[in-house]
Amino acid sequence: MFEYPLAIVVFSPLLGAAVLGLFGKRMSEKLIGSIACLTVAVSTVFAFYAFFEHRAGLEAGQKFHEYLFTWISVGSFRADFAFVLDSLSGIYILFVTFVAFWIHVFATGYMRGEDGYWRFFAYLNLFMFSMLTLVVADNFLLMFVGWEGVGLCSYLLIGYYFTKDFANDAAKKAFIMNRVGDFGFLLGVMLLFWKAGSIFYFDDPARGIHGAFNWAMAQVGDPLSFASIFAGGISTIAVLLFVGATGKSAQIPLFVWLPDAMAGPTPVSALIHAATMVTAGVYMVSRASSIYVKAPAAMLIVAIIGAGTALFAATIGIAQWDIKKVLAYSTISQLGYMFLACGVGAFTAGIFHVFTHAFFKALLFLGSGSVIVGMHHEQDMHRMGGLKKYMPITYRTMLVGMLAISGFPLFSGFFSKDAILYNTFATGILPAPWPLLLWAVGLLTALLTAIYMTRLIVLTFFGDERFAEHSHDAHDHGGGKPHESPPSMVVPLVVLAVGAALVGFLGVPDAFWKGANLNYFERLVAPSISTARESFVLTDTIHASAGAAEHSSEAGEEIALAVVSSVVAIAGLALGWFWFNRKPLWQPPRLLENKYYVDEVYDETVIQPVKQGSTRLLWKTIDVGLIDGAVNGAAALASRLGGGMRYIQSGLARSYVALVVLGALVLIAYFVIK
Amino acid sequence: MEPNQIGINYQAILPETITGGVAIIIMMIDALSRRIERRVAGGLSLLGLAGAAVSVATMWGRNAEPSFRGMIVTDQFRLFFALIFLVVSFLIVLISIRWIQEEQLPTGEYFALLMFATTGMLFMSAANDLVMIFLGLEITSISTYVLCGYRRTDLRSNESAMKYFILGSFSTAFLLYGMAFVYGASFQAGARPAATTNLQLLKERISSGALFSPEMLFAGAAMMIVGFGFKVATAPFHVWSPDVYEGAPTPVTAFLSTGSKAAAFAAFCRVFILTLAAAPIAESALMHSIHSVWVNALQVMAILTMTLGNLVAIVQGNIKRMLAYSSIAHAGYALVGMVASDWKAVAFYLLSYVVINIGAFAIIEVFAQRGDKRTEISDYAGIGFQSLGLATALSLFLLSLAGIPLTAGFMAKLIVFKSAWGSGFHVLVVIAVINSAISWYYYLRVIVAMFFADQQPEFKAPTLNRSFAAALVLTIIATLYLGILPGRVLDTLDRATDQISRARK
Amino acid sequence: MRGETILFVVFAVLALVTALNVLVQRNPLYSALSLIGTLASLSAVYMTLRAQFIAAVQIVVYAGAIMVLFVFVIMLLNVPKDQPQVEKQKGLRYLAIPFAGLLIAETFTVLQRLPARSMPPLPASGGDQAVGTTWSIGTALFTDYLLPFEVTSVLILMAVVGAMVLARREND
Amino acid sequence: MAPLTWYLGLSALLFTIGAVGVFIKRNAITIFLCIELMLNAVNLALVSLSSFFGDIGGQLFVFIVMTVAAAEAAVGLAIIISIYRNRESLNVDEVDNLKL
Amino acid sequence: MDNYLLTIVTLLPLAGIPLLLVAGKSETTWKWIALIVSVATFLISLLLPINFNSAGGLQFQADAPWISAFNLGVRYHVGVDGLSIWLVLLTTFLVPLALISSWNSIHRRLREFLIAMLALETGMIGVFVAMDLFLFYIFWEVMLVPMYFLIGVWGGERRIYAAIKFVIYTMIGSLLMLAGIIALYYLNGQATGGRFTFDIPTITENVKTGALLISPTSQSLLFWAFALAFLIKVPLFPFHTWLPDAHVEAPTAGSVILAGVLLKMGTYGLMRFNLPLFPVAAHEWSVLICSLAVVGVIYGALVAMVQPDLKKLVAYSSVSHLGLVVLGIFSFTDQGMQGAIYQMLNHGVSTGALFLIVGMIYDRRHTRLISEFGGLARVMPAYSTLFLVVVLSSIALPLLNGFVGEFLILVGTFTSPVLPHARLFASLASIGMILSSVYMLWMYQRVILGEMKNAENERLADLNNREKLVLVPICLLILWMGVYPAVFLSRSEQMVRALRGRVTSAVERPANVTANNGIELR
Repeated sequence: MFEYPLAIVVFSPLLGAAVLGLFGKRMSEKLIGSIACLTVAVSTVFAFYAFFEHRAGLEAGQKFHEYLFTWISVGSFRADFAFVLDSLSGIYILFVTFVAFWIHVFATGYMRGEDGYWRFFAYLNLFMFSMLTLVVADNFLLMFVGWEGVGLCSYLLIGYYFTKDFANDAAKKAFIMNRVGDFGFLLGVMLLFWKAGSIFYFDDPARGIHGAFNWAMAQVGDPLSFASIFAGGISTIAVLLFVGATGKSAQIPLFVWLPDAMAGPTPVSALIHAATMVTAGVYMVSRASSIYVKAPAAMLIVAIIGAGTALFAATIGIAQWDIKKVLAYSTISQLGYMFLACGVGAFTAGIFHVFTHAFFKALLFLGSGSVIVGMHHEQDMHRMGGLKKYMPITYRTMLVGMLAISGFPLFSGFFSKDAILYNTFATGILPAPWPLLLWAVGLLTALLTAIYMTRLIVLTFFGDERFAEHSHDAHDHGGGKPHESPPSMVVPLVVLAVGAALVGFLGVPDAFWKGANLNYFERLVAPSISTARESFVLTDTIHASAGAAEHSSEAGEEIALAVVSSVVAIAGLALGWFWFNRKPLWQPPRLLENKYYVDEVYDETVIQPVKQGSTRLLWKTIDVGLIDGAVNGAAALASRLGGGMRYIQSGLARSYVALVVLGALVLIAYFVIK
Repeated sequence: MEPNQIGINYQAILPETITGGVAIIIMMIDALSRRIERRVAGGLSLLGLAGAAVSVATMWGRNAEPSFRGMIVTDQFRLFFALIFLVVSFLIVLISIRWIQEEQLPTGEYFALLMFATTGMLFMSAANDLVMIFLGLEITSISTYVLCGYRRTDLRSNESAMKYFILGSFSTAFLLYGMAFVYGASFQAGARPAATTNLQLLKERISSGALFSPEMLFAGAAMMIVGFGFKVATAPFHVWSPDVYEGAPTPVTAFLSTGSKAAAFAAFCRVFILTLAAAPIAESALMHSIHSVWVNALQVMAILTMTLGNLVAIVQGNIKRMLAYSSIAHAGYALVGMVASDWKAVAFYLLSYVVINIGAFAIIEVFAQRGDKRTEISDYAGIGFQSLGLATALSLFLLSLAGIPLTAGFMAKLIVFKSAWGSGFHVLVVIAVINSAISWYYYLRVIVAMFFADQQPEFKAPTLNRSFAAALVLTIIATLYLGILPGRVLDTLDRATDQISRARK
Repeated sequence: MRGETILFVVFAVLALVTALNVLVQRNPLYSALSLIGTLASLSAVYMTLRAQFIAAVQIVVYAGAIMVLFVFVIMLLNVPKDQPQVEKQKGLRYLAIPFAGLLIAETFTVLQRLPARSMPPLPASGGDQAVGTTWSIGTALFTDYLLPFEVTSVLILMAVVGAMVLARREND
Repeated sequence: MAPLTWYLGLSALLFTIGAVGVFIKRNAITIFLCIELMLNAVNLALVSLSSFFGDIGGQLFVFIVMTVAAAEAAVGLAIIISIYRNRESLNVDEVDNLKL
Repeated sequence: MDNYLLTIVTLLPLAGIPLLLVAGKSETTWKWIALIVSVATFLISLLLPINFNSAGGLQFQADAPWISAFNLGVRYHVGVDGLSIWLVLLTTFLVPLALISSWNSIHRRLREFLIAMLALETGMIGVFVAMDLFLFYIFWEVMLVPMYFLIGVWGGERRIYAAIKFVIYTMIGSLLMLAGIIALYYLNGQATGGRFTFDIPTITENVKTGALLISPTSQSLLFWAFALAFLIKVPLFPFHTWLPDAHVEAPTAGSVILAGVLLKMGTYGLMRFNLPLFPVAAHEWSVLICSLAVVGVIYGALVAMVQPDLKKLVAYSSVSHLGLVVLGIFSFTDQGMQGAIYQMLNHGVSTGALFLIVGMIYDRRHTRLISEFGGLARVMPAYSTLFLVVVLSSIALPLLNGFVGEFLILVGTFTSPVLPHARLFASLASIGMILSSVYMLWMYQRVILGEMKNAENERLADLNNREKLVLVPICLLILWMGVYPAVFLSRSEQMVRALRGRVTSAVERPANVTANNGIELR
């Protein structure tokens, strides 16, 4: 029916952004909100349309291309403005548009009365355009367009309160950290182009394009060795791309920007820094699974970084007082989970976690936003408590979110997290100690997750009403009691809560019911994900072909592990409940509270040396002193030489005569002797 | 003996006769009417110079004709240089008419001396014999000694004249001694004449390789280089020029730095390039040897001259003195052309150089006001926009001296450098090029002072008379013409011949 | 011929001594007189070279006219003797010896390599047409050297004009 | 008959004496005298070469040089007179306003 | 018409000068005359890309003998190909904008200012269209004069130092180039049996066909004679120190032209002369030049980061950006060289715009110190927005022009088959992308964002219509060039391919290289 549904999905928000950006200043808030939500709604509708129109094909692993125009074409290099729909991008646009729509709705309420309302929605729409471009691009360069575009919007939105220095700093930090990652990404793309001769994902005979993934599939995989990373082959490509992912998805070592990014308005945090943008790294790695499966060393790195980040961020999350910071570290931690999944080859599990995470983390952020609005822009949990009775809907929806993220059985997070833990434990691609180790880390993280989420809920909604202790400043939004949020904010909470509770059932492990094909998500996404080579057999559930004989024992193992993680989750919840109900203001270790001093270390070891070095060494010493010194020195030398030679001109005729004689003597001598 | 045997050819010396005659007429009018009107004297001079130019032009295209028993020769070398001299004198007369009135100096003698000097210069380019070169040189020198001291009550003018005189006659002695040596070297037993100062005969004898004493030839050549080098102001024989240029009245400085320099180059070229230079093949070893020796010497001198001129010019505070050093540097560039043994390049260089330099000095003269009061570069601060036309013109001339394209200065340098490069003097060209870059600094300094510095309240824009304006317009047009459409001049020069080798006594 | 050699030696020595005396004397008048001596000695040397005409002109023009002019000017200016003798760059006088030495060395290097040459015999037709006689000079002057001779007149005229314009008093 | 070399040697010696004199004497007139000495040295060289070669050209040259010397003397002395009028001194070392 | 088009475009600005001289005393009249002339030039120059044949080589040629004496063989030969066409357009586009931008900022000697600008325009266009070495050199040098006056008369505090430094720096390079030109002229003449010419296409063709085969040693010498002039102009590290001074002191219009067009002459020269004429030497020295370029990229960015003065910051950022362009040129790949050409245009547009933007704030506050500003977004929203667009363009955000150029350069360098250490160079140069975002965003933050700390900024007026008229077209162009670069790239494709072919085939002709045959400089 529609020839270019993806184009509509992508460009509808851009239209909104353009309209709002150019004319929004003179519009009413209602009109602005309507335009913003409408354009995203259009996107959502067409995303669903595109998905369900081609559902059968997608399940069968077909790719649907939409070619708009050739963007750059020089020599053998070509990058098109073209989109591709496969099951991976299909599922992505579904939840991105859906979640985004509800966040937009939430934001119309949340942002009411703010300066630059139009600006906010223009940025938000622009973000949607970028994010969707990122997802449906059919080549790495166009993906990079979206990749950088979301970075830009993130920059703009974090710095939305541009008179606040911390917001500006956070925005800048986010952009630059992302740029560091992009450096790797770009190098990866260039290396890919060099090796594969193409930056397109797939073949498209209609345009005479050969995909890089087909090249990757045809390669003999690298061995699992440290050296392979630097060999300039496929492992190097994979690692470089992953560097990009660490930036965008806030992994060690580039994660520090994400907590600061909470300086932006809460809907931004929900949309960009929880549900969509930060998962771009996971998307990209999954997208490039054909490359990763040939690069075991890169896989191992991804897994280690993922698991490490998950644990690391979770420990920090326990010790934060800012409600959004807790969620931010939680996000980092969950992203680590997703990468862990990718690293062990369970790309679908990773994507599944992205999917469920989008719902429950968006929910949690919006809930926190609701709390913040209700508390008159208070984010410090020191000054909360007992909000349950003031904000009942917010409380209940957030409780759902908390259970989901903690992996409470049958909530969405349970299924996705469980899939990851199981696949980690059972992965066949990593050598011996790693699966167990990573699994243990994952499990520990799950425990911590349950604890810090419980802490958040307890400190916010239970216990004493600590906000009374601190009188608000008179000018701070008028003060007064906390209150429940308006419908425009509450409705999205409810919708997302329903989602957070239920979407997990799309991916129930097949093992749960003998012989049943419960895991629809798995079956949907798998065709878009590359399978490993023979010597690199994955023993996870991706492979339906793994053999029936093995299946039963694996199924037993999977159920056992699910039980273990359920127990851990419940234990964590309980631990948190009891501990923090008793000591809500328990002082966490300073090391954790100060985030392991990572920011300070970066400042001392990178930022200050660069700044000081540039000022003192490069500018003052080399540029002004050395180079300009040489230039001016040469000029001075010339005039000094001139100044010296002018003394030949003593003014005395006799000395001139002597000089002439001297010249004559030399000349004659030369002529006579020659 | 019949006149034609003596080689009397009045037409051959017509230009010199006219200029000399005009000088005498001016003196006579001055003497008879007690005081000659400056316009009359100037007008007569211009008329005479124009007439001389016409007579030169009518001689163009004729084959080389030695006359007066080989004393002079009428080849295109001579005629081209004669035109340069006439242009110089013409312009100098134009810019002097205003000046001589302002300074209230004796008018008749001034123009007469100028015309005498011109006569001498014309003889220098025409000369085909060392005697004539010497005579022409002396006529020019002695008249310019006087002109330098023309502002008798001014100490600077006195000093200028004295230094020029002492050093000038001293170097002339060297030149003469060199000529004597060459004369001595040229002896060939049994030949008629036995020894010679005639350049063609000299060339033949050197080419034949049978000389009385090659050593004397070499020593003589060296001493002649001293003499000529002095006149063209090349290091280390340049020492007189900054002092003399600074002290002499500005129009005279203009004349010294252009006319007498060009005349000296003419003689220099005549002796060295046309006489002592080897054709590529079929020359005696002696000729090759003397050629390579003087080329080497001049190469070193050119480098010294350019570098010294440019470097010392940087630190000068007086604009006349700065231009004196600049003209030393320019002598260096012209020497590059001599090193390439290409008189055409040198001639074109000089033509361009004289036009530009006279233009520059003309403006300096009006800015200097009576008695050369304002000649410090600091006096030029901010006058650019108060006297926009003059300052712009001066900028044009200075940039042209620096060698900005589309002006004569660039074409001149290009031709010379090209010639030198073509002859294989690559290092020399590179050094010359670096020197050009250095020279930008001090030319720009004046422009900086005029346009970029703060204005001076006490400065009054000078008024110009018609003759001066004419000179300015002519120099500007010539500067641009030679820079943009040098084709005609270059073509003429390209086809010009120096038939010294074919001319016979 | 020996007699001519002796004459040469005598007058050469005389010329050198008087020339050096020009330098030694502090009073310009004595220097000028000493130079006249040199010129006269040279005139004698010219005689040994059979250049009678030049020898005569040397006495008449040089010693007679030019040097008289010098002496006249010296007397005219009458520089007071007690004028303080400023001397800047005293080092210059120490250059005299090495410079002189070098110059002499160089010229003598050249001369030393000259081929031997004796004076040509007088032409058989008679001494009055030999090189150096008034006849020979006159003939050459109006044939080969006609132009230089004529140009000399311009030179002289110019010198007169120049000298006049410089030397006359202000109020002229 | 003395050989040509002797004559030329004498000429060279006189020339040297003149040249040295120019830069060691300070009185302008004496300096001028030294220049005249140099010219005479040249004349001697020319005459001797002319005589030994039997070529009249050299002597004609001398004739011209003498004329020039006379003209030079006239102008030179005029310059000296005019400078003396202004300075009351003939010492060339005092005439060094123009320098550097 | 086609034959005269280029001459008209080149000389039309010059025709404005007599008009200005006779135009009475009204400053407004002068301004309009200059503006109309330059806009007319721009409009006429639009015919060039419209009528340009992407498959053809040199077009719109006019060729007439000029000076033939002395075997000079100088011709008036102009023409454009895929390399120069956009640079001509860039020039004609920027000059009117520069004029508008300085509509009210020149308070003295306005007429002379306008004359200088118009003369400058002719000179710049001339450099790009000249197809005769002699003609090229003439324009190259003559253009210095108006620029010198622009800096010296209408510049800031240290204008004299800056002006002289600018000229002398340039002069040293260009005079050596003159020596190189003469040498090349002789070599070509000798090799072709006395057919002396300065004609660039002819000489280039002779090099290509092997008629003019220069020995590697001589190539290196000539290469450097030319390259030095161009690298100083670019300016490549370490020849860059004239740039910050010149930029800072020049008036806004001067800075715009300086950054927008003048710097491109260097890179243009490299592509026009150094690569096609001395391919072997270009390859031989590519590692050195690329090293300097990469150092420049990083160094320029780091030094830009810590500049307290806005103009200086932009100046050093130019060093960084142009380093990238040089890298692209010496990658000897289609992508690298196309990217380089494209980046020249981008830099002209973006950095030109940055200078305009700095100029606008300078007109209001008469200071360029970053610390004087802060929080301007509140009082100058339109300014802030357009500023942001330009900043983003400068840090190569995709879909804005900078990205296309930078990425092409990087990918071209990365994949270069002939440049040694290509991967290393590309990787290091990529760091520049990180750093550019650091200094640009930091600067933007300090000027535009944050609290308004300085009370003097409270009453700053936002952009007026005139200023918007300047910036909006630039921003649209930035967007257009980022989204649909094909319009631009396609026109230079053929030229770049031919150029790349020349270099690579010369490099791959090892017999010639090793045998050391070919003409030597005598």
